Amino acid sequence: MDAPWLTLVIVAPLTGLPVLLLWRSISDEAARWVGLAAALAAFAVSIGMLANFETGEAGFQLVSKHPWVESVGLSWFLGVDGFSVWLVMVTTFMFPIAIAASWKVDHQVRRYMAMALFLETVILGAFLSLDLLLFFLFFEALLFPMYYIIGVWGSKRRIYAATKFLLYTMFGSAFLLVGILWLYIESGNQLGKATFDLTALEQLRLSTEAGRWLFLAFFVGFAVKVPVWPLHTWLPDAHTEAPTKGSVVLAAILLKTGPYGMLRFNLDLFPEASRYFADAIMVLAVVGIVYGAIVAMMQRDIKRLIAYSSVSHMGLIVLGIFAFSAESMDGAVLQMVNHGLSTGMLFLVFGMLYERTHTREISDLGGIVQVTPWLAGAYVVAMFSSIGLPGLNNFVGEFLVLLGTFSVDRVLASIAILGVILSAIYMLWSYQRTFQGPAKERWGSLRDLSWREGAIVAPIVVAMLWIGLQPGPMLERLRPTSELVSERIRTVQVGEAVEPLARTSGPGGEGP
Amino acid sequence: MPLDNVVFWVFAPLSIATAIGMMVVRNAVHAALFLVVNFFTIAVMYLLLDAPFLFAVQIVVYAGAIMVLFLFVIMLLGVDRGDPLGERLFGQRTTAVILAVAIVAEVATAIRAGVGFATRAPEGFEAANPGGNPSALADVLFRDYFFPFEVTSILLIVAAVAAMVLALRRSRSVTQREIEEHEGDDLEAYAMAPPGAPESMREGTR
Amino acid sequence: MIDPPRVELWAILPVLILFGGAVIALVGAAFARRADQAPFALLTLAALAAAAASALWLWQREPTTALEGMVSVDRLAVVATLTLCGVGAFGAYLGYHYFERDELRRNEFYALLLFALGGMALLVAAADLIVVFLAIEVLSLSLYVLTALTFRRGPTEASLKYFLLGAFSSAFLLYGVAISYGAVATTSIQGLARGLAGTTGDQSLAIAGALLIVVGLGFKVSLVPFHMWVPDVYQGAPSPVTAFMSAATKVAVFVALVRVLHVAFVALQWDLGPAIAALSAASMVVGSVLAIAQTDVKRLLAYSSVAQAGYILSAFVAPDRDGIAAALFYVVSYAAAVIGAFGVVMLISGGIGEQTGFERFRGLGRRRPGLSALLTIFLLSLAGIPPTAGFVAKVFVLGAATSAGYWPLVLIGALAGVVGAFYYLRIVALMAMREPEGDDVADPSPLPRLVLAVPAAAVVVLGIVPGVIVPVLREAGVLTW
Amino acid sequence: MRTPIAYFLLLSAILFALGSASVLVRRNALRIFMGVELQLNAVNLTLVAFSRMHLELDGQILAFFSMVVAAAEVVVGLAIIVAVFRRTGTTDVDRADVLRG
Amino acid sequence: MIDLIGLAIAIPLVAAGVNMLVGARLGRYAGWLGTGAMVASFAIALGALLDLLSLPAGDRTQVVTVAEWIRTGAATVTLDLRVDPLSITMAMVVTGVGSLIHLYAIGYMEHDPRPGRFFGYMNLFCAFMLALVLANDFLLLYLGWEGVGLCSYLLIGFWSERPEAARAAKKAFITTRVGDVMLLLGLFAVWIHFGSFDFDTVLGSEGSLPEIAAGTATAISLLMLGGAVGKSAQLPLHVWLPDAMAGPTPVSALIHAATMVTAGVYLVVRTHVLFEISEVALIVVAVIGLAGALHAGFASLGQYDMKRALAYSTMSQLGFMFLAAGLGFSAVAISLLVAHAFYKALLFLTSGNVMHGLHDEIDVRRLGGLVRDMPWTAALFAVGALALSGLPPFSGYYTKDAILELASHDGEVWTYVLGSLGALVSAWYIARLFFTAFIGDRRYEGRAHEASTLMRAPLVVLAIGALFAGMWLALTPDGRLATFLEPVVGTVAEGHAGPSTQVLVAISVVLTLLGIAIAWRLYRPAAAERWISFPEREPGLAGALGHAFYIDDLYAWIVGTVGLRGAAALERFDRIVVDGAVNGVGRLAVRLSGLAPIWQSGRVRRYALSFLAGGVALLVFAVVRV
Repeated sequence: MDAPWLTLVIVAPLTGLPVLLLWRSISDEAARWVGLAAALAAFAVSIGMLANFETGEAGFQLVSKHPWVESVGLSWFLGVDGFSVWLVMVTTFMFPIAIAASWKVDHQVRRYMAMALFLETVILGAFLSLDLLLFFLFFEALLFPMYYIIGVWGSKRRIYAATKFLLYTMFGSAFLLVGILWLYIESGNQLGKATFDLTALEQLRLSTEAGRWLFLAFFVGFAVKVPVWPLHTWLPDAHTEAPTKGSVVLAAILLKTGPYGMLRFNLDLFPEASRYFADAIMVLAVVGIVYGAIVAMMQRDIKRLIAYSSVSHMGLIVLGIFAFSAESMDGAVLQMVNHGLSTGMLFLVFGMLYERTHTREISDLGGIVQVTPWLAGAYVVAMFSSIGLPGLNNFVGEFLVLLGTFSVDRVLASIAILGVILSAIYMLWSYQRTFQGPAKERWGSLRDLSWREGAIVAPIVVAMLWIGLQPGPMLERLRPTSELVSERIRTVQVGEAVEPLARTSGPGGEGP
Repeated sequence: MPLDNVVFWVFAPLSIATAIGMMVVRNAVHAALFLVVNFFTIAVMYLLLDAPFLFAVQIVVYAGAIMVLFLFVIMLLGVDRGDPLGERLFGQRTTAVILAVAIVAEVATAIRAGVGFATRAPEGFEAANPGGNPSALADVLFRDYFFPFEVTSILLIVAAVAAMVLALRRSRSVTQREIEEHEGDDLEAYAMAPPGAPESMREGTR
Repeated sequence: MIDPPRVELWAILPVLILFGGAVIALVGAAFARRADQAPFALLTLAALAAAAASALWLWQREPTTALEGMVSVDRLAVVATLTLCGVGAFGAYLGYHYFERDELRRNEFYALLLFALGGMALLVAAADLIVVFLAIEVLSLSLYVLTALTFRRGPTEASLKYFLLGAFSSAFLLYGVAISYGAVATTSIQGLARGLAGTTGDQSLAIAGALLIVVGLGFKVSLVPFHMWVPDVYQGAPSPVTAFMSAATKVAVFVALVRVLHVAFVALQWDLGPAIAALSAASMVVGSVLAIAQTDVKRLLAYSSVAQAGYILSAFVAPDRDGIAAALFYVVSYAAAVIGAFGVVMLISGGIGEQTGFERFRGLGRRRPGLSALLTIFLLSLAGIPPTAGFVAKVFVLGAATSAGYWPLVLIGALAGVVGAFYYLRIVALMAMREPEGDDVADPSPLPRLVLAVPAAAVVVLGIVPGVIVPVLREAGVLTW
Repeated sequence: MRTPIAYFLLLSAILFALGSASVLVRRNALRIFMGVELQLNAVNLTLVAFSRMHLELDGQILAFFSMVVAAAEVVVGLAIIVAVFRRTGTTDVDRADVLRG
Repeated sequence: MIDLIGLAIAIPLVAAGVNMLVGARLGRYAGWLGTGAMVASFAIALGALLDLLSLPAGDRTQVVTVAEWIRTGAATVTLDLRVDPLSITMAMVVTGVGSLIHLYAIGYMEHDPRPGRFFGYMNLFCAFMLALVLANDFLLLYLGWEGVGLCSYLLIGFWSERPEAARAAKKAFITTRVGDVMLLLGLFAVWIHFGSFDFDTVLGSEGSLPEIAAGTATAISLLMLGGAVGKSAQLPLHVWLPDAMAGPTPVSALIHAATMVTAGVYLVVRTHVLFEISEVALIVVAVIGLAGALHAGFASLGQYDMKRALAYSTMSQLGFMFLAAGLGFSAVAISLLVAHAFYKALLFLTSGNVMHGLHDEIDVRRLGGLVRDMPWTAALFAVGALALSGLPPFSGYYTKDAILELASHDGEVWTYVLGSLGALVSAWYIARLFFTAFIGDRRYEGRAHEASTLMRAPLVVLAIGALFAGMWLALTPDGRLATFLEPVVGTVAEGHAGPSTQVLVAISVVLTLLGIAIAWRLYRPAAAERWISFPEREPGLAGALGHAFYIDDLYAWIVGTVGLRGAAALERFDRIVVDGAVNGVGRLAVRLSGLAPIWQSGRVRRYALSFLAGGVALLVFAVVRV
């Protein structure tokens, strides 16, 4: 079917906004349904996008390009390739779930839903933009709704956490902005017309030195979002204080804009610098993996623990990206999706428990499994997914990343693989302390999962199993792109000028 | 030594001396008088620079009108007691002197580069003053500068309005009761040093 | 006998209309001091509308200078005048609401407002430094009085400080004009450009003149370190006056600065650039950092306007059309956001007592959701967070600075933006994320909110489709000499 | 004329600096304002000197405008000072510090 | 039936799914469902075995494609199962012994509130285990490998309300994970070297050896050995197994005796080609096996908990299997594996009977004289014990004897001597258990009740297996099983000359009898006082044995003290230094901002000063040329 799919995907969540914004006396229940319906609509549209995605193509597809502010070279330039298609899918998949999971939000529901839908739109926009300024616009625009969601509906230290989140990420994007502007001006010098068009900017011939500085600017911008050690400390606070939905979205989707940015922009625009800095970045990533895991182990707060586990897992993704092998890139992208599912589900299920117990302290919990076996079961599934058990989704990604890395650098891969052990330690240890052990009197009357909650969790479990057992369909669509990028990066020699990228443009062509 | 040099070397030091005097004396009336003298010396300089019309205007407007207004206000406000000698702001005077010297040095450097210290004004200024200085000025003023001249009228209207608004307020609706009513919350509303700024950060003594 | 001068009054029609309106208002106020102020407000709005219409009419004209080279007729002036008229309209409405609420009669307000606007409209068209100087004096004298208009202690003190420092800065401005005159033997902006274009050799004198002019103008737009009056005056002045002057003064003076830096002294751009960049950086950093600790919203916005001035100035290091367009876009979006922000603050501050401390804003999102939503939009724009005009503006000016090669300045600006986000969103957090304390009498009239929704809409629209005005601003940025 | 034009300019600079210094060191608003007047006069001297140097009258015209402005400023300034005095009973600017921080 | 082998995995998997999801509704039928699934699986495996036997020896490696898995461009990865003598033997053990244990568990778990969950996990385990042994590539093997680990975790922690069970489950998973990681690295190395995970590619087929240098082979095989060591609880990753006994006894029997722990042996045997190319790796295997056999054998002597003693026994027996594999006698290792599956399952289940009959009492110091209350159990235990101790004609005899005989032939005397010592200790500790628990005076209160028929019947079958498997399968180097396995694991090379078989058999029997005799000497009923007070009399020796030479304690110290302190220090570092820096910047900005009143003092003269200073500073740009 010929339709501006990508624009539709981005706009779909917005369909709920007019109702939510203008109908001020809307009942809470209705607001929830509007939010859910809009999110589901986005999911439906994204399925359509996926159906029209041509397998085996490396380049951008379903491209739509319209000038927006012509005089400054800003255009509404969207496109999807193997990297972004699954990130879009996981976004549209997780958002309805996250919204359904926040059914219990009871104040300012209308605003909550509006913010959630707005957030979804901008995140989708960030994943689909091929115009640097457009990307940056979305990248920055997602800060405020997230800030607002954490700050308004979060728990006790929410304002501190929200502010820290916002400032830290803005700090990173300050560098990103400088980099983007520099490229923009350079494009004016080299191409005659300044533009933010990614495909045009790829054609620039940058000096080695300039490329490296720009790489660093972009990298810092994305590294904060990932977060790459040691820029991670906003994450535990934000995760911990955010409401369940916020944590889910933050972990599942928002963090992915960081590694996605690296994959899309750093690697494409600055291949030489990417190679030059790869070793250092891989070291940072490995440090992050081990460090995050060890620090996670010592947390007393489950959400903090999960947050630090994210630091560890995200390190793996960065490792995969900068190992530059097709496998590791496949793995990194897969892992972005997987981490979204598994960590998202951990937050989701723990959020359900939190609704019942109102405590996040490990030491307060214990013996839950006897009382609420299904809830515990759901947690166990998410936990083992996160640990990387074969058969579940995370394993596939981890395996590919580590495999790809191992072929490049055995030592780093061998250290990184410690994360696999450490994740088992902190996860199982915390599970033991929170869910197992003698049943505590005060948790004797907890309800088990309701049907609604079960229905929220079930799709994720299905997705986890599907990816874990049948990663083929994903890899098929991913592989050509990662091979293209990997191929290009690997042919680059450190210290040598780089030939501009010759990207075979995918089908889809101009939009209507 | 040509006459104009003599005049310059007499009046320039005097000018500086009176400026310093204006700056340092305690009594406001004395300061105003020093300033009047200073304005006279500047008027003399105008004469040296072949600007007789401005010489006259300087004396009439500045020394005559403006300074009288100053003295009038000084008297009106009864503030002829003089300034206290002590400086309460740390380093204010020293820094002021340093900055004053610095700005002179900078401007002097610029002048040296742009004009040169030894450059003398070319002769033939009479040619620019056909029919005498006032008449020539009038030519320029009412042809090239007629629009700015009109703008000054607006400026003077504004000034008049301003004076009227500011000065007439006592006689109008603001009553004593209104003042009393608001006096308290005034201080509250405006005395808003950020909390946590320790007293020591605030300069001087109240 | 001298040749009669050419009196092309059409060229300054907007200015004439504004001054004319001012005089009428003044006469009216003189005869009806205690009268209902509504007619005055309507008169002001009518004058503004007429001025705007006449400015639009001027858009079609070929760029030229008129009145013996004293004023320019060009699109830059037109755009700036239109903006000023818009700002003036909101200022007039806010003032009306402000004085009406406390049943104060300050009918001189409208006359002074129109005088100030007239001075500004003249400033943006000025083609000669002497006109710049005179126009600045007109607007300054008006603003000094406006600041003091409620004659309470704060406003009076603010007025005194504003006046003393303003006079001080006028001296610098005039000295700058004098030295420029000394260097090039003309005060005409285009004359300066022509005079400097051909010359080689040591330009110290001209640079010194230019810099002194920058000092004088920098004072008006609150650049560090000439900004120190700003917090005191913005806080002390009545809110509508603050709203008006923070927006309008910046529009007018920055446009004058465009003429000074992009035309008159454009030949010296490589010498002036570093100085401009230093001022810009200092303003962004100092303004942002000092705003952090503020606990009074007006004062906080005052410091923020210091930082904002720094951003606008950063576009001036790039002396080209893009730089001008960027600065203009920033100025326009800033004006919309800041007048809106001060407007909301005024509505919340609860009258002439001007309670603008943070506690007043706590939990406002629950008590007055409409106003707090509006303020949030304005603050987001000031913080440069999409999808608001502030974001686009920031990208534009920093892009302009990048194109001139001043990337450290860009980095400083971007990082200062982080600090900025902190204090702007602190207010958002205060309103949305804290529990309200005590109760508040809701403003029953929806009119102020509707009026302030206009700049809010502008901010959002410009944020999403900046293309609607960018071509116009680029047109305005074409300066010929 | 034998006196180099720069001498006048230097004298003017010195007077300008002295005027500035007066603004900085005096606490009485009136005397601060006198400092400003001195500055304006200094500038006028510069203008007239340059006028002489360039052999044209624009500088003198500018000086003339400057005097008008100074007069207008004096009117407004003195009115403000009087207003402040009425409100607070002092012209000491150091006492005007309720607005700060 | 070979083509249907996929069903052998699928049926337990489906049953597991049903049991886990709706098991609560099934009640006691859950057990029957689980058992039925296992029996069906067994039947399929049996059919496949028979089919295989009907083929000529050279064609007995069949690959069954179950599904297409990953298709990228040209390459297609399919999900294949491999049916060959080795895998079908393993599958028979898993399904056969598994069926019996499931059946037993119906009775054993009848009072448990969550039978559905239990049997679900058990079936899931069997499915994974079958995937592991039937895999035709390392990826599926690894899937099964981790899957059984998961089930092990779930089943050890089945009674998670008991803190020790939860702890043990976690410990088991994490410890084996250390090994798993090495296996994973081994797989990466395989991928890099071969570009494939296929057994045929990696291990060579049709007698052709893979092309690989000895050094690489050493690296790969040692990494795989790491995985095997973890899974099979060998030194130094053995510490989890004794603790794992906190799980229900059928679990101990199935997972921690008969099947999962032997996966390590299976892996080594499966990849023996690589080990043989490496040679070094082979020696390491033998050394680890021997060390494990002795270490665990002696440690078993110090245990008073019957199940722990049996756990150490399992480790010891696994050590023998590793020894055999390390000496190059893969077929013998598998023979021992099969035999061990029978008698060790039997021993565990009989001790399960004891627990069942005595309310979970398992400490031999509080048992004794059980033979009177539980004659069946005692007799079955005796059969198992005799099989383990290696007396002819029990199954253990054949295998142990084969190992020792081959060791003696191999020329390395130390392997034979130490192996014999291990055999002696085996007889000693198992006899010790029998003597202390089943004969003598009762040291428990009340009466133990004999197990139900349901729980006895499978034991009888196992006992028959323990008795006759050795004879029937002729688990000797040239016996029926070895011949069957030959196409996969190769022949057992005839070693150098050594003592004749008869002499060796005699020595072996004598040693076994000696072991039993020592046990009788020490643990006969009359000496009960002595051995019970042994720890008080000889705290050093008893402690060393009881704590298995303190290795676990060392680990606990390293992990629990050093590791935790390190982690805590790192956490503090994160909080104070890394996050502290971030917050410090923020605080610095606020502090700086708080300084505003110094400058912004409200004094207009200060403002003018600032103004003038700014002007002066700016004018510098006019007079100073850069």
